[in-house]
Amino acid sequence: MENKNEMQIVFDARSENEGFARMAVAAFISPLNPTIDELADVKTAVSEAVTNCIIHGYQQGPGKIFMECTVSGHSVVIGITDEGVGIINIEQAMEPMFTTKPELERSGMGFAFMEAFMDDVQVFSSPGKGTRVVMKRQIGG
Amino acid sequence: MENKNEMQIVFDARSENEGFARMAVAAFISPLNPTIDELADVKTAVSEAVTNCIIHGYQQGPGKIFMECTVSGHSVVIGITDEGVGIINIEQAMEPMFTTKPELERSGMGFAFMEAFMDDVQVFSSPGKGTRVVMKRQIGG
Amino acid sequence: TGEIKRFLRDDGMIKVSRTLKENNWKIVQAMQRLQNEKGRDITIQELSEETGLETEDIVMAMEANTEIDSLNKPMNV
Ligand SMILES: Nc1ncnc2c1ncn2[C@@H]1O[C@H](COP(=O)(O)OP(=O)(O)O)[C@@H](O)[C@H]1O
Ligand SMILES: Nc1ncnc2c1ncn2[C@@H]1O[C@H](COP(=O)(O)OP(=O)(O)O)[C@@H](O)[C@H]1O
Ligand SMILES: [Mg+2]
Ligand SMILES: [Mg+2]
Repeated sequence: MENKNEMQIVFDARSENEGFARMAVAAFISPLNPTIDELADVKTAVSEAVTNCIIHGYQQGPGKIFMECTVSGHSVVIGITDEGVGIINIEQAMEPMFTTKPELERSGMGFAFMEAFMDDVQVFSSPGKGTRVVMKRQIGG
Repeated sequence: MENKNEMQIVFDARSENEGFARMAVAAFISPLNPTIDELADVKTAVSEAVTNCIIHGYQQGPGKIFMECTVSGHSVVIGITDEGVGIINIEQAMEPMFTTKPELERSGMGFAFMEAFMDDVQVFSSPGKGTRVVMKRQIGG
Repeated sequence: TGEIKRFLRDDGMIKVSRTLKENNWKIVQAMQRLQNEKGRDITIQELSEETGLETEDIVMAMEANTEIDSLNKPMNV
């Protein structure tokens, strides 16, 4: 692929849409000819970010999730944004094992997984306004 | 699924995104537990509509395609819109075998396929402004 | 309506897709074969060539797989 290819998706913050978000990104990047591992990595990172919007951002209540994906050359950039409660202390939130919902599965490892599976992860947030995660990954080259 | 579930996608009018659009809809409706045939039908209809935006709407030049999908109960509504050249005579365009690009494969059968595979197809268009196709299908019940 | 569909399927214009389960089995086997042969992670294109499945069907089958995986995961890890 020579030049930039872009998509944006807006979808309801419901757990049944987690699979949709993951598949949509997988389908969008598959013309890059990723390896099976690369595809699995990106899907895991997307799942974690989307789950966070649903569970933390919107506290499992209604809301919209905004996802964009840009492919240029072999580089993939994925942005996932909610307009939920936001994060007060981003640095602390990103620490492995830190969670405000200890009752959940895999507690506190979401950001750690995103960082492990992607080349770069940035988190932006305003309490009361929402949270945006931007993740990058080099694919197939 | 009790209540409404919605998504909207904006993507570049490139033929490599046809598969993405098809898959995104398939993934979005899969919580309805469609049969393989239902899934194939909807995917074919989406492909035809998206191909039309790329080939006719934007004449294979750059542009954005807007797609929404709403699921409520067992009903699926899909809207696919371009801001391309538009259609002067919609009735004629929808006739089986009518095409303004006779060199293409499956000439003139795109709308016929959409009508065959979906329960309802409506086309709205303004010459010079663009075209919108809204398709409905009852899935799994 | 039924006629158009039947015509298209008989004509091979619409690929009658195998079930996800069948695809999955094919993919898992092809992956092992290719991985042994090449000694590295396999691309989706290679899997597509090896199995004769569209990359779309491979993405679908992999997704079905992850759902099964996560169902098998113990709840309190
Ligand atoms: N989208 C978000 N909106 C609000 N808070 C968030 C969001 N994402 C993460 N957080 C905060 O960061 C913490 C750590 O997130 P994470 O590493 O994914 O672990 P976990 O989801 O298991 O708690 C969460 O417990 C939550 O407090
Ligand atoms: N999105 C669109 N924008 C402009 N014209 C369109 C669009 N979709 C369809 N048309 C017109 O309708 C005709 C019939 O479309 P279709 O039934 O899909 O057949 P085909 O694509 O093979 O021409 C096209 O040849 C074109 O003139
Ligand atoms: Mg998390
Ligand atoms: Mg057509």
